Amino acid sequence: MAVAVWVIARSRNLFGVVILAGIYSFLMATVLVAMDAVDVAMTEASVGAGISTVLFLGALYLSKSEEARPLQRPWLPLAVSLAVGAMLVYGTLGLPEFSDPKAPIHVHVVPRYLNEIKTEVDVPNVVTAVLASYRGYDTLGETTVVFTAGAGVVALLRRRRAKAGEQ
Amino acid sequence: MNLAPHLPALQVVVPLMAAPLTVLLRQRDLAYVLALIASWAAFIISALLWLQVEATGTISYAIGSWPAPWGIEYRVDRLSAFVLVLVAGVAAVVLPYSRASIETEVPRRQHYLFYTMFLLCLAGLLGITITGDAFNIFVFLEVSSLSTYVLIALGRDRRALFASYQYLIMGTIGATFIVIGIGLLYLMTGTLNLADMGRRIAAVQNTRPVLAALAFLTVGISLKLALFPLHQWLPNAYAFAPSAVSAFLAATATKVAVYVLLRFYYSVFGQSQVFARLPMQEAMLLLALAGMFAASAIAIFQTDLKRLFAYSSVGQVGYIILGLSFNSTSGLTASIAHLFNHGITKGAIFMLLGCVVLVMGGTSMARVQGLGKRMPLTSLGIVVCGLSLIGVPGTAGFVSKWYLLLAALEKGQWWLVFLIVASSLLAVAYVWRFVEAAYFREPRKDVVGSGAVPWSMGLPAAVLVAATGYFGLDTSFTVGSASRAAALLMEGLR
Amino acid sequence: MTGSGHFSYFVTVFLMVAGLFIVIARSNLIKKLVGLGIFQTSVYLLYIAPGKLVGGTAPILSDAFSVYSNPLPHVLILTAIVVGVATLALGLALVVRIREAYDSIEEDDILARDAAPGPIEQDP
Amino acid sequence: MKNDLVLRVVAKLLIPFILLFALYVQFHGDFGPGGGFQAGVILAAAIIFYALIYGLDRARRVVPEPLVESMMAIGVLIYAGVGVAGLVLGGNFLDYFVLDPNPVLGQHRGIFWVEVGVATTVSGVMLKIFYMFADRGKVDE
Repeated sequence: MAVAVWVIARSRNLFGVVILAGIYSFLMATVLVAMDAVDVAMTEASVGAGISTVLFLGALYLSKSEEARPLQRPWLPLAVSLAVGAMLVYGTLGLPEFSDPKAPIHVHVVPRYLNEIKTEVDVPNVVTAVLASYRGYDTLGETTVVFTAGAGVVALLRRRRAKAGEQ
Repeated sequence: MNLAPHLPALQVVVPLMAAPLTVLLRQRDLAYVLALIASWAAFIISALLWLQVEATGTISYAIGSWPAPWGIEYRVDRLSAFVLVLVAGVAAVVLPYSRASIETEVPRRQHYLFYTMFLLCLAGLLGITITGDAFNIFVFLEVSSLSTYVLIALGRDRRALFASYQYLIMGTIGATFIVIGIGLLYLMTGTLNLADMGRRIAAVQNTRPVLAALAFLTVGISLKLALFPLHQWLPNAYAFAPSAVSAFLAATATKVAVYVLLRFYYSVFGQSQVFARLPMQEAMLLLALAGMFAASAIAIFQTDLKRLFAYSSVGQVGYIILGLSFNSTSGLTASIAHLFNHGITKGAIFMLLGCVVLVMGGTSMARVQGLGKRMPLTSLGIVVCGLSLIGVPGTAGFVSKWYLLLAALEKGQWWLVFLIVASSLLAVAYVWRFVEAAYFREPRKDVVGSGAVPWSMGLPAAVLVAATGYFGLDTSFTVGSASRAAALLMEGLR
Repeated sequence: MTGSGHFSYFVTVFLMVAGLFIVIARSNLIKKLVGLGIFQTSVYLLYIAPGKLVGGTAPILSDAFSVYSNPLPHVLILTAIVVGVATLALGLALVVRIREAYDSIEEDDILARDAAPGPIEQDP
Repeated sequence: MKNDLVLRVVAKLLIPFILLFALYVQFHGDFGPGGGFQAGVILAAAIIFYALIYGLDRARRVVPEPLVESMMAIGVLIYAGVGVAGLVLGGNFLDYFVLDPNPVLGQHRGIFWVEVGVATTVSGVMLKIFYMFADRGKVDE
């Protein structure tokens, strides 16, 4: 994954970049499976490697596929990103260890999902149950976001009868 | 069926469901009527909620009947009820205005989608304000952001597209920062409910992740509220968006971001010792002052009125953050009151500028020369709102600045009093630029205005201008609500 | 506090720095969106990794297992992925429109083209 | 690609299976990974595949644009409608317990309809975005 990201940052061929981004998504999905997040992995594979790539290629087809200029003056952005990274390192060093069953996220809130689900919802896939029922409102928001994007793309890309919109 | 206990859910669901209906109708007049009904319903609901909260205190509503830390909770307290009234109220005024305004600024076929986006943006902003769940804030933040990007890009100038793109990049970075912050908090407390988080955070032993979360949330939200120096997206976005959109966003979007900041600071981090250990107050104070002076100074040199007042917004956000940095009840009162007062003032200004765009074709200094004769009422309105931005007694802006001064005095910081007055002089300078062009110059020969302002635009704008004056004289609603909300927030700290 | 206990966090940080760097440093509009995607993906790991329990299985209940990984982060990240792709679609639509209006997708070019205002917009 | 016989035959064979798989993912989401979002994506992918092989116009005839645009809206309405149904039947918003005399069955029913709503919106939006991008390209040439 690191290699893919490194090449993405360096390369100026946008086509290659997009394909690499797709591969990167697949690798990410693999990692997610290893983390037991099968639902997320499935979504990441279909969204990251599937939809995103198609969208990118579509957009590339409509524009140029070569980045005009090589990187210039990268030091300020690099400093900003590294500062943000340092902040995150600082924060994560205090987080519970990997796979610590006593971490707060494993002892609070979640046990009810895992233990009571049989009597309350009775759906074996806990992710589905939490997604659609316990936190169903988030998912309504998510659906609304998708709808917003769809209607937004229509608003932006629908052909106008005359090109009189611009000054 | 009794609807009263379900008002919190309906507050968001009404505009949210009206939005897809407008797409199904596909017809701009029907869409307009529907949007009008939905936004007025939202306003009435927010008013009822405000009354209910004032009478009985915080309302909690469990969505899906799942109790709080497991399900998502809607939580209306004094602060959120106040912000709800502001957002829904401005939307109810801007929507009738938008019909005539977008006529010239947005292609006809897209009108119904304009209303869809407007409703979604409204639902998103209301959803952020009313929810008591950290991740739900992010979801509705994205609903409002995505619709905002589209609304801005509907502007007729091609620069609107690029402004929208820049906002999309900055906004998404901000939102991702917020997600990282929420994630760190979740990892340390195991909960996503804000109130629960606030209770459990006090017991967290290792405070480093909490510090990092504070930093990420602050930066992320500051991007959204355009705190200097993270404001770069705002002037272009406001300047090139359709006028109705500028008015709505200027009055509400940054204000809701301020609300989120207050919510995290006082309801979540308030309980932790982290807050006391950091020089947050000093940092906020510096940024606020930098914003007040730098942005106001930049505003003076703008050649376009929309951009001028957009920079003025960045400066005014500085006052709000300044009040916050005092970390006292009176400082917060000033902040919350200014949030409301500045919201309606800026809303009114951008609505009036929309009228100018309609008649004069633009808002550059060259076009508004001699506007005092050409459009006397509109010019007068802009001047009144300008006085409110400066903080002249008798206007809404004066009230909140007065409380800000009192809060500074309470801290015994005389130099701050001096600085607040000095920055108001900068506001005098940029408002004067308009006055000079509109009243002391002859209209340019090459600028020909056409038509008059339709009443559907003039009346809503007049309502907001009148409100700017009214809340300058009668402060029982604004300062009253603000001080009670501030007291509630400070209580959370103890 | 060992290095291995926090390895997953370091991966997250690396991805995040790289993504953010691409967004800020590159001038090409599409490249920026790719970077934005990587930046967002890094957050997925931040949420998901701590939810994993060694010896646990995916949170699909059955009688054969008793230890499950934490499902709540999965739910949140599902939402985050969807939001991410929605943003991406909108961003790309904007890029397409920008290219039509400016005939360029380079930030510098676009800024240069807007620098010269029309005659009437200038200050007299 | 439009005239390639092999592609056409393969597509004809494959598309029903893709659609079937989408339905499987949709309704099996309770037991295994999957759910409305993934199903919606697969559904849209099947039709995009069809459009790539047989051309945009034929795809438009099978799945016309107004239908797609309505799907985007209807999905959200189904979802929110389930919520309102909870309200009407005396519960809170999005309360599935009241959807059936047996609360657990009510949960099942709620989740089912909610997932249908998600799938409808997602597939509608994906298709619409595809149509939009494809349209822009065609006139540009």
